[in-house]
Amino acid sequence: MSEKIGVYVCHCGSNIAGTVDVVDVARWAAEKLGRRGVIIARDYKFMCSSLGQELIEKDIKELGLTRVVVAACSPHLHERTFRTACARAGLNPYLCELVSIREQVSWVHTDKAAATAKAKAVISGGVERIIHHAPLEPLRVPIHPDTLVVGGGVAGIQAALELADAGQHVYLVEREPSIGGHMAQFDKTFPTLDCSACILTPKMVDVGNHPHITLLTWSEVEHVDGYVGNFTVSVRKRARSVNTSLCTGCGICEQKCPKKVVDTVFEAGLGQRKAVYTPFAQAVPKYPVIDRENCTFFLKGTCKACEKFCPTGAIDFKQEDEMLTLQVGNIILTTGFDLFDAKRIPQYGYGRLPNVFTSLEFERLSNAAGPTNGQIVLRDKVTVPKSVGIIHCVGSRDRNYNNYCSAICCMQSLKFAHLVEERIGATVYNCYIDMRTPAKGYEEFYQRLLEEGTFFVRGKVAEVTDVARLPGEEGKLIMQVEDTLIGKQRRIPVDMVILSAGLEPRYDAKEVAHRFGLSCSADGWFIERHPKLDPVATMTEGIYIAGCAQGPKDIPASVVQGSAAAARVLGRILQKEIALEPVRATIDENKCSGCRICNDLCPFNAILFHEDRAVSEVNPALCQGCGTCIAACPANAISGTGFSDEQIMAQLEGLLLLNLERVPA
Amino acid sequence: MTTNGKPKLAMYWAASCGGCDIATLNIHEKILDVDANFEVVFWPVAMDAKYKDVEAMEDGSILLTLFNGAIRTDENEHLAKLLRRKSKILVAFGSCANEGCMPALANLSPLQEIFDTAFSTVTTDNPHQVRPQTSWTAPEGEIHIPTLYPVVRTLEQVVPVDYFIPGCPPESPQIAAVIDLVVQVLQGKAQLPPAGSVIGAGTSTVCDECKRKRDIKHIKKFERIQYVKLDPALCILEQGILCSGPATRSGCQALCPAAGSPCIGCYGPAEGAIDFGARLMSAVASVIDSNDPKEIDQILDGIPDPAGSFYRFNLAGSLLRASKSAWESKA
Amino acid sequence: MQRITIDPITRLEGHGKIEIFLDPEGNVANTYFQIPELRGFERFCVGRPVEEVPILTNRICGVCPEAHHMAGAKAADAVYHVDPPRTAKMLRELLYSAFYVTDHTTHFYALGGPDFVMGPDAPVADRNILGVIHKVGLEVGGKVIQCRKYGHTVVEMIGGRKVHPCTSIPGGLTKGITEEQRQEIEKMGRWAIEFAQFSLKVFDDIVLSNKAYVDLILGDFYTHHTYYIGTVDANNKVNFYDGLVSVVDPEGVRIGKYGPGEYTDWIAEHVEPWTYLKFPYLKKVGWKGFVDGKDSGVYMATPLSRLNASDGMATPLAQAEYEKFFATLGGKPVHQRLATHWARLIELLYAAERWVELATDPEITSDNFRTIPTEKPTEGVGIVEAPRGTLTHHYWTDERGITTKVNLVVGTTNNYAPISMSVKKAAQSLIKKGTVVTEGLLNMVEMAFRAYDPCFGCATHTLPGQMPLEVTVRDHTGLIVDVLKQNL
Amino acid sequence: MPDSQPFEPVIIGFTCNWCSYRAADLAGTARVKYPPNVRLIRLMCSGRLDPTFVLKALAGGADAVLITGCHPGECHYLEQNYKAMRRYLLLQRTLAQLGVEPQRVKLVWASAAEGVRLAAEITKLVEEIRALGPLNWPTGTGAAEAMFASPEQMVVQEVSA
Repeated sequence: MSEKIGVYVCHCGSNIAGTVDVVDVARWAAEKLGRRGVIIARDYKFMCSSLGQELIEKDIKELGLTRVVVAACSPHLHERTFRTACARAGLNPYLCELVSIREQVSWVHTDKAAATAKAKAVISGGVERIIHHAPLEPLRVPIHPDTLVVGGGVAGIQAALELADAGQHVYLVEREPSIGGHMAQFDKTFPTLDCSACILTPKMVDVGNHPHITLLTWSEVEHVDGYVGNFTVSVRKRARSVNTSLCTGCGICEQKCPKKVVDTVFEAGLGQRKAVYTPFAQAVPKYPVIDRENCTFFLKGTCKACEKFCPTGAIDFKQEDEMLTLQVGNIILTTGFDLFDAKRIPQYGYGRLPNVFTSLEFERLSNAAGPTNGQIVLRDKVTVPKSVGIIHCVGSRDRNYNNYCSAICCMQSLKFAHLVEERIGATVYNCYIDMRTPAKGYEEFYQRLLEEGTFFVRGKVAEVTDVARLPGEEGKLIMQVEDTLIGKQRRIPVDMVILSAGLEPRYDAKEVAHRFGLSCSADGWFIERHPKLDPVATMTEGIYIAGCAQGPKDIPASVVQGSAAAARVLGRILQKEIALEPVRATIDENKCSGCRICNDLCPFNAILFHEDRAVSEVNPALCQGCGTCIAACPANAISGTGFSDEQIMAQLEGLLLLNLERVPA
Repeated sequence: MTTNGKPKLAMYWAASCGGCDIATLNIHEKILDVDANFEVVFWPVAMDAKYKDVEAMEDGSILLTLFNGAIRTDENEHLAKLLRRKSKILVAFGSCANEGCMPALANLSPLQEIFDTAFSTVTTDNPHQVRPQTSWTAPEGEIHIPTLYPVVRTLEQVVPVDYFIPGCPPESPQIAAVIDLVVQVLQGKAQLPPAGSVIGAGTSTVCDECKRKRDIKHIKKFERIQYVKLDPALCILEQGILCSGPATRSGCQALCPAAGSPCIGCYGPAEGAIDFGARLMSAVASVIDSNDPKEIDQILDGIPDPAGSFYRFNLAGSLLRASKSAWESKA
Repeated sequence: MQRITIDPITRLEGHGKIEIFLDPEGNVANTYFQIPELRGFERFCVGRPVEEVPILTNRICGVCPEAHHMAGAKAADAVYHVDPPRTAKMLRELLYSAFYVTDHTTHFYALGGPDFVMGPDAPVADRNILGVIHKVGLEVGGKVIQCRKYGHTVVEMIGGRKVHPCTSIPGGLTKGITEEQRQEIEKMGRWAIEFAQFSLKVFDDIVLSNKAYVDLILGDFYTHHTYYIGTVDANNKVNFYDGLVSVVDPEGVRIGKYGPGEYTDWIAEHVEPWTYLKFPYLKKVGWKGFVDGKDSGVYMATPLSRLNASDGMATPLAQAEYEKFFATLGGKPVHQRLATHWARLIELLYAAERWVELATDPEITSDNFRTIPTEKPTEGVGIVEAPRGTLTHHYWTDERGITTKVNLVVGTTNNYAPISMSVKKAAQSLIKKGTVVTEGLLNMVEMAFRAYDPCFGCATHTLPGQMPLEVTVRDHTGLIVDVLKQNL
Repeated sequence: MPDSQPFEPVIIGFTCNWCSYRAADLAGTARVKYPPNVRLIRLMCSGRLDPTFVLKALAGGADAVLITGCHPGECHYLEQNYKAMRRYLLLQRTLAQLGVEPQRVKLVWASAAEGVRLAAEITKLVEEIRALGPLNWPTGTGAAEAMFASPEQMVVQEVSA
């Protein structure tokens, strides 16, 4: 045994030492694994502390350690820490192995003896494994300076502008005809109540005019190839049927178009638009699109009114989808959310009881540019409600729908209450489970509402009905709710009910995640690399997430993430190249028989076959190191750095303690 | 026993079929080189020398012993240990010694079952269910036959082995090449490969020597050879016939595929492969063209005898070596 | 009681082991010929796809895998109720004939031959193939090697490989042969015929013209009066690949012929607890123990048996030799075991002639060498003549063609009982009260069964040289009083 | 282990770096408890799983093997977990012929978010194997060699025979 191995057992305060006899473990390692090359085994309160690290560095220098095994927390937490420490002491970082005896031993087990025994086995596995490690150098690949941002909501807009303003080129892809996202639909924004349009429009315009931004609306990403620094993205630019180089955005086509369509997207179904349309006045870009599903010409082959009246002849019925191929180094996904479908809670009567509205409907209702020009009225578009009920947590914090809190509903509901009172002076009842007003100025806003005289009922509404039982209920909507503060069942008659619907992942989030090589949480939101320490990066190098695509959040938080993602990307771009984990597969040509079993196993097309020499080869830059081809190679010709057969088999023997002196059975 | 100063050579067969010896004789003229360069001290099939004579020899006095056959009985084991002691270089010769070969498929069944089957066949006239006894008292006295072990083992599982020559049997040109090598070593013209090496074989797998055209693989259905007319120019596996070629060490010149039948794996695992069956299973399963467990199961029904197909030659040399029931069976 | 152990403890399924018990007077009381081997093919062929069994059973014997491959292939054909095209059958028989030529050659020059060529009591060191070569001249050695080479070349051309052929599948073969190959095969075949004739001449010059040897052959202690079986074609001529098995009694009267379907009516196997090998006998006659005669079901299946059980050879040159054979040895049936060596050479000639016959058939190069099975697999028997006796494979499968049961009656096994008898008889006639056991004597005992060219469990095949023997003489307390080795 | 103690199975678990290994970490962070019988090995992906590893574990004395990976369609490497599934299904058939009970090799999909579920699956498996009893493959316990007669008797037999 030529290796000199050091074993370092961390107490992690009492986190590990509380359940594992770390002193015994260290003693055991020194004694039992001595014949396997362990020349020193220490235990220490906090291995990850600078003192703990120095301990390792000192041993490397003084004892000439050639391998280091640290038994502490999960490698996903501190692998880098200890590898860096080894590097400082002149030991190749890949000759250091971190085995988890915290997340996978002390925190999940209670029996001290059993936990200690398992810790020993785990360390023995690490020791056997590290023997077979070889020094590795990270793989360096160049970073393409351009960036792709997918989704033109406020988060995407923010990210795009940050990058563009820093002089880096951005492709912003949006599948709707205009950018703006949900924020563009709102009237006021909490808690400051400044006008959504007023603050968003300038940013949208900047995006539209920015020299460093290529804006691709009415477009979708269809395919992504490559790896960090070198993505190749194919984007489908759907036919607008409008020649944007001729169109002035005068809007005559829209006026003249005879075909009216209910606008379920921007107007949330409350208003109508034409078959040729720009979703809203401040749309960016200003060019309209022809919605071919509804356009009379595309349905019947006649009409062409828009074409007739267009002063610049910009209408182009023959226009076809365009496929663009973009080269980018990084990608930011800001694909946003879908609103919870309130119809899924029948007892609230949405869709059945006309005067039950969703939050988004109310946003449009209260929006001066909306279908009622800001008049808060009932479905009949004339009657002004005298009393309004607002139900929080619709589809959120409810194990029948979504367990999570949608984060925005409380503040949004308070905003609604304020607007109602301000505009029409109606009585407002807010039915909430818990009032959540964590961010800057939010609690103050709540206090203000309390003073304004909004009624707050702490309770989850059981039902909204139009069946009158008590006098005064006729013709009203009755909210049946237990007021948990007074411990009474209440029936609250109102003219209008607003459902503060929760936020849900986009209906196609899983598909998109797969397309970009991400994974989704159990709830369906994109998973970040680390919930606290790395919230906008993902497991896939070079792909970042921001805004509601990552989880429910309000405008300020979305903007923050947009900026954060941009900053991360900028950092990469400035480095010009990135060092990738050298976990890669390689094929030994002398062993490769050219059987071609592996050829089609790589989803990243990293394996190519040389007809002439009849051997296969792995492109290290494309290889993501999953190891599937290694396991599949019948000739044993493919080996993997970091996860070689030798290393895994050795770890197995260690875990099973086959490396110990065999006591004859 | 006469000693003529030439290095001593022994060739021994344990539980084997004799094919290895035939293959050795099939080196034809080369056999005379053996005669010229070695004193053959022990080769039961080729000449007379008693076991006792071997015992009488000094330890390590045999330069080279080619050991074929698996370890099936206490007697095989005894001889393996004896020859190990007497030989400088012990070579596991042929599939049986290397990995058990087909007779090691007996490791799938308990020993008792093997006896019961053999002594109750349709033609067996055995009303009293007589079974052979290792020790039996004849009217004239007690007589013995060796004890069968419940599990067939490879040579290396019994004694340390210096070199491995795979194949069922090893191809004669390969044997000839090895003899050339050893002769050259004796003449100081060549070096022996590092101990533990596989010799008389290639470093890749059979596909490397197979002339059939290969493409990327997607298997939707496994076929039985009697039902398909194979395209002689294309990869057999791609035509749905389970072929061991991808996982089998090269060295045979891909004779079977060239003859229109799939490789059955007699040259054993590729360099560094620990478990032949596992490697082949992994490769074949990986290229099954379905992600639906039900469909995959239907496709796998096309491999009616996985253990027999993936461990045809290698069961004794595999990681598990035998079935649970075989391990538990007593002799 | 004294005991002599002839025990070449070399390997399990080795040459077998002979126990000779002497009575108090020192005469042979009884002998036991033990086969201490069992590999369990009947068990582990079960569960395998039946098309693989002809390849599996190859591994019963690496000396005559061709025989097992043929019997297996025919059994598998039968399992699928499929009749291979004529070309396929001819190719298989062509392969098989070429194999016969090498196998019989090997035996005559390397095994049985040396006893005659060098003389039964020539020094051991000479009594092997090299000895023969030195005596008859190097060019014989060259010829023997050449003959083996040619045979194996044909086996590889048709069977895919020299040892353990792999091309026979249910319904025919996986490949045919080209015209170029056919020409080469024919050329080699014609050479083989000359070689066979040459070999017969060698036998003539060295053995038949030497009265001592002829007396030895005709001598009583190599004689047994048993039944004989052998496969014959429609004209009752010897055939190795196909036909019916003809059975003749000790008087040479044919008591019947059976096809694969009926073998269980004719053959049964007796079990003894002191050996791993079973003793086949004629069911219709019954097992009476290790005894000669019409009432004992003991039979023999060897080249000599095939000649006894047939009405002649299907090829002209061999037919002539067939007639000379019986004329010289006093008519059918010939009971003298040593005559088997001569019979073997006659078969060698027949095999060579048949080789050329088949190689020159216009259909041999046809590409119609496969019939795809259409019927549901069930059960099937395949019988061929292995050089060492009639070889029977019997497979049962489920509807998927997975083997559910296997029965094998292997070539040499047929002769287990007669061999045991020969050994006992030789021992009795050679070991008498007061006899000093000599090496030559031991070899005579050996010759008794070497004539059968035994291949035990069809895994043992005593190649060049002879069985290393050792006699341990013990007094009745079991103390060794004398150890006598054959070599040195 | 001595018979006096109850049978505690040793189980080797193969985890995917991106999902199940993180699920195991998550279980830890959430202090979810499960029996200590499972020892985990981290692979980059379930697609790295070579049946050799499973056989090695069983032959090496493990009583069971747990294979985990991302849910179908959620593989970090897009579709490699399907390859793991294909291998698993074939391996199970072979193991059945070798007499290894199917419960002893288990495939479980667990996303990075399913710490609780993974812990539950582990607990379930441990209980199943406890009920099933030890595998004790002789090659792992060292019993293999002990079960073959010592050939010294041979010499005796050779002389007397």
